[in-house]
Amino acid sequence: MTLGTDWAIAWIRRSADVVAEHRVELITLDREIGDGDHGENLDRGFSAVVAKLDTLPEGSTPADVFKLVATTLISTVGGASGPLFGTAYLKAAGAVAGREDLDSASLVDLLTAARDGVVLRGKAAVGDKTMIDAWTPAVDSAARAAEGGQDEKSVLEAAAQAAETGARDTEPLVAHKGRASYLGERAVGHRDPGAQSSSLILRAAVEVAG
Amino acid sequence: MTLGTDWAIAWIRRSADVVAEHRVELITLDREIGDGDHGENLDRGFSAVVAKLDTLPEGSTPADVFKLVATTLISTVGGASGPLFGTAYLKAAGAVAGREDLDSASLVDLLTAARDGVVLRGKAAVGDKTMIDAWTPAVDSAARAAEGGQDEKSVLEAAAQAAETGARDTEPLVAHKGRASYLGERAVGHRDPGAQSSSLILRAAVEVAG
Amino acid sequence: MKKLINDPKNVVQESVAGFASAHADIVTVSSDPLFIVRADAPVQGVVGIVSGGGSGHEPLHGGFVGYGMLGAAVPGPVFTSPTPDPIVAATKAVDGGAGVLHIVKNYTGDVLNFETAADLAAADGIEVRTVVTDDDVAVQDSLYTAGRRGVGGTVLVEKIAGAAAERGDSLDEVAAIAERVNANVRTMGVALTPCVVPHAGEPSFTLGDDEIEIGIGIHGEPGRERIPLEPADAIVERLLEPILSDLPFSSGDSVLLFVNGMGGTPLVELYIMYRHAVEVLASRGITVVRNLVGNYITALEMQGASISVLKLDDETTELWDAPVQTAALRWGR
Amino acid sequence: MKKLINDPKNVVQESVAGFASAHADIVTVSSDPLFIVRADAPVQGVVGIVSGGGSGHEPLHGGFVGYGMLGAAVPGPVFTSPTPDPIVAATKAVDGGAGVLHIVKNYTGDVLNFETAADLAAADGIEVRTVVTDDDVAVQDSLYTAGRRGVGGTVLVEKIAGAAAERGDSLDEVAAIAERVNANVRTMGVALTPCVVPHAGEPSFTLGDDEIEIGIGIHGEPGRERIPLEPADAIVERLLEPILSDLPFSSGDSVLLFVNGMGGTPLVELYIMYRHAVEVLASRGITVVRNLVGNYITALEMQGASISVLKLDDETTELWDAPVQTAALRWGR
Ligand SMILES: Nc1ncnc2c1ncn2[C@@H]1O[C@H](COP(=O)(O)OP(=O)(O)O)[C@@H](O)[C@H]1O
Ligand SMILES: Nc1ncnc2c1ncn2[C@@H]1O[C@H](COP(=O)(O)OP(=O)(O)O)[C@@H](O)[C@H]1O
Ligand SMILES: [Mg+2]
Ligand SMILES: [Mg+2]
Ligand SMILES: [Mg+2]
Ligand SMILES: [Mg+2]
Repeated sequence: MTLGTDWAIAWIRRSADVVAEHRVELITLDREIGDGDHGENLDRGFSAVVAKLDTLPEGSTPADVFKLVATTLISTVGGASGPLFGTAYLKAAGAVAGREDLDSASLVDLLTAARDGVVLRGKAAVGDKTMIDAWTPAVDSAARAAEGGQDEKSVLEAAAQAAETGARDTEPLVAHKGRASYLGERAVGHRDPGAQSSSLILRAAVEVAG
Repeated sequence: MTLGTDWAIAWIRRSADVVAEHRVELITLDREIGDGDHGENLDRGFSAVVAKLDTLPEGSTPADVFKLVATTLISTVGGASGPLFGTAYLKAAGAVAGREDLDSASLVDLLTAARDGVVLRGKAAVGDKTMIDAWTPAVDSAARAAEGGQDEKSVLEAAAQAAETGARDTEPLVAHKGRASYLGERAVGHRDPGAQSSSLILRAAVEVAG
Repeated sequence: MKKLINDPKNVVQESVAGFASAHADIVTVSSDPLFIVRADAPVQGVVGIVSGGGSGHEPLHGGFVGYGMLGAAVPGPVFTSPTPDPIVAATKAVDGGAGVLHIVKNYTGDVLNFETAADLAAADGIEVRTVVTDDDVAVQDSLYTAGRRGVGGTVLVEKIAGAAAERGDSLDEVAAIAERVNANVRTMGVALTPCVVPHAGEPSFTLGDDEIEIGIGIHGEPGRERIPLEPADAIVERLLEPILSDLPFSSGDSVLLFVNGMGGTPLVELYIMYRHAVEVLASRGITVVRNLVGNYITALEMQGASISVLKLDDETTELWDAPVQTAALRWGR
Repeated sequence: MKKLINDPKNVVQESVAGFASAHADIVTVSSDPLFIVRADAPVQGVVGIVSGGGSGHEPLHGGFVGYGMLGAAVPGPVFTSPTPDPIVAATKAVDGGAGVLHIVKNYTGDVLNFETAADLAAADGIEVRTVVTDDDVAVQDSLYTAGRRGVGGTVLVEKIAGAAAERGDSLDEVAAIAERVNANVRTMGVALTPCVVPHAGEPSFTLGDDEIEIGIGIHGEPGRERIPLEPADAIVERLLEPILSDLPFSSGDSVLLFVNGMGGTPLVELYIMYRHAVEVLASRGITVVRNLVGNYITALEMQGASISVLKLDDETTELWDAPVQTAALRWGR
């Protein structure tokens, strides 16, 4: 059972719902170690994306969906997370360009390209207390699951679980990128909002997978 | 037993002490229905007066004392109460000019002139919820006591008691002069700070009278 | 109370010293008695304008001393009128032979102290005229109160009278212009939070989390009524209503709209209010041809705003546009 | 949360609309995409300068659009960098053939969005240079953080680079001046209270009744350390110490001293700080030859202040003095 355009669209819709539901939680996390807008930023961006999904022409591929998401997020979110998530979806689109159905290996390509896009723009490494701390474990776990022959949903489940653990594990860290880096030791004990939103979005991918 | 320059000086010193002791109370009353500076204003003024008392030449009369108080208050207090109390002492000085010892009738002259000075400048009537609500009953009571043949201390006692009652009786009033007048009904239930300080100052006059 | 101050007793003196040092090209400061005067005072043949009052309303009045506006400003203690002495000294310092105009906000303390000062200056042979500003429509029944207070409109009176003086108008003419501006301006304010007088150390009044105070003056003194918080547009309408009906303003009028912050309200909010005020005025056929938006007459760190509307004529418009060079208001030079 | 706003979603749009209407002689506003541009843009042969960032720092940047300063300002949502689209549109609007300089405060979001915009504008054939301001000495170890933030010094960079552009300097020259100012200015801030982002509705952080936060940025993001409230003079010394040792400044330097309010602090306190800052600098042999005191780069209604010190040379002094005509900064015209 591979995942096609319907899944891609469902994933994005579910992401929008999840971001809206967790808007206040993300704002609160960002207020603690940032500037309190992360939930607002993503909610604004994903609402704009949902409003545009209907404009996708018949026969669009998953890459078309992700490209639309990328340009819309870039042009509506702003802040640090706009260009970062935007680039993630842009690179993800590039990684699966032309494919109509994504198998486990394709999903790993997609996640890897997304993560690499964030690193390209934001230059964060694992341990810097950013969304990379969710994405990199997610990519690694997904790759292991795909190598182990698991199906698409299981690959996504592996990614989501690892992202959730990764987000939680940002709590004891001192930040080295983003606004939280100005806090030094005082960021310790707080979860990174971008890592948390990344894990929510990756969980959404599983929920709508078959 | 008449009251002379020593009494006048003692009255002013005691007034300064009393104002300093009640500084916060007067600030609080003024914060409730004014702008919260009455205690500060009078404390500043009477401190300045005390600092100048030693400059009084040998042989000064009570009128000399009151004139010094008047000019010092006018040039150090500011606000509404500066010119009002200043004028009160100035007119009081005029009323007892040349007299070395003040008897009951002189004290009534003094209080009447002081009150008239405040009315001249501030144009307040009884019931306007101002210091006049302490001064006018004080003048009336003092006059009755003097007519009744009472001694100086008793005249001052009558004035102080009436002023205290008058100050208390400003509580149910709506104000028609000063800052409290902007409050309308909301001034009801609060004592007028200037009436209160006036009663404190009149009480000081008794306390140092032999 | 958290403030960026040292000893509360020294707030005014230290602040004026900083002001003097920052604006030495425009003003000179006398520290005893304390007043702020144009660096080039007295200007021969030009009417000197002196204003003053309690401190805590900055930039009023010191920020308005300079070419084309005030000759001198006399800052009293925080929220307390200055005494006559510095007013007299300031009056002498700006007298360039053409006489001196006192612009006094209608508060009992200010009126009484300036009155005494004017008498003393007159006794020294200086011709003094006084204009008392009383633009605050929040005070409804001025017969049974100390009368309407001088608030936001005072800034406009000072600018326009200052321009008249600078162009060489006589004392009578400058006083008449000041009276005319005061007669044509109405103001109403709102507070969202109280302010804290440094020597008192506690809020001047308390407001609930969802309450605002309509009709405040500039000392945190309570106003007309306390109501639940409303959207900015509704508040603007609530402030404009008594302003527009009082003069009254009418369709076809050209006005100056002044949206003033009370000190703690950010500019972003003042412009939101300005936007809707223009809309409301337009709906009544009133055209905003000049404006001023910012913190010009404040109540320490109070959050809130006031709206002033001034009916303009050709002459007052021209005088508003005339060059001014002060610490807080500057254009044309 | 008490604010003079309507729907929190419309804060920026409504405020910019009010700003546009109040300053129509100086600026024009494009509402979709949202940016503020000089009324006379593009000025042929003059380098266009575009700045921008999250809203909530007013008057920065819109208040600095006009003759002798910015060509355009791009306001994002409150405390959130604008997206590339309006930055590109503003860049095109100010391009008078001499190229465009982007002045960007060093915050990850601003840097990334301006970077994307610069790429897109370049793809459309516009020559774009970028100067990132990072004057905030509160950030100690920039190797392990997102780097020093662009704060108060940005205002000075914009003024001086704007004057260079106005006199006809080339894009390279304007960029070089902007870099030079940024390299010679250091800033440090303090917060007494937090601020409330409208859509968040709650304070960005909490501070105890006697606590202050040293080293804050301009978003209410916590700073270096939290300490008990101190007298203003001690705070001034605490802010100046890292500023003076960082560049370092030395005896004989002539500087511009900028005491900036964070939005909710009254002028009276800023001048108290200014006064002591001049004293401290004088004690080190440093002379304040120019100054700026007021609320120019703010964090909504936050109470607090920042001190910036800029080492001046003859050229930057002359460019500072050059005429400027914007809503928030005006002299010489
Ligand atoms: N350099 C970076 N690399 C990767 N992620 C980053 C970087 N900087 C910030 N982030 C992420 O962005 C999140 C904040 O996003 P958001 O609040 O929307 O933007 P802003 O910080 O501009 O307000 C952080 O929680 C972090 O996960
Ligand atoms: N017109 C007036 N006539 C008499 N007393 C007045 C008048 N106006 C004000 N007062 C008195 O002055 C007191 C306030 O004094 P104070 O607080 O020192 O001055 P201010 O009101 O200028 O702050 C009031 O409580 C009242 O008793
Ligand atoms: Mg954020
Ligand atoms: Mg008072
Ligand atoms: Mg007072
Ligand atoms: Mg942000």
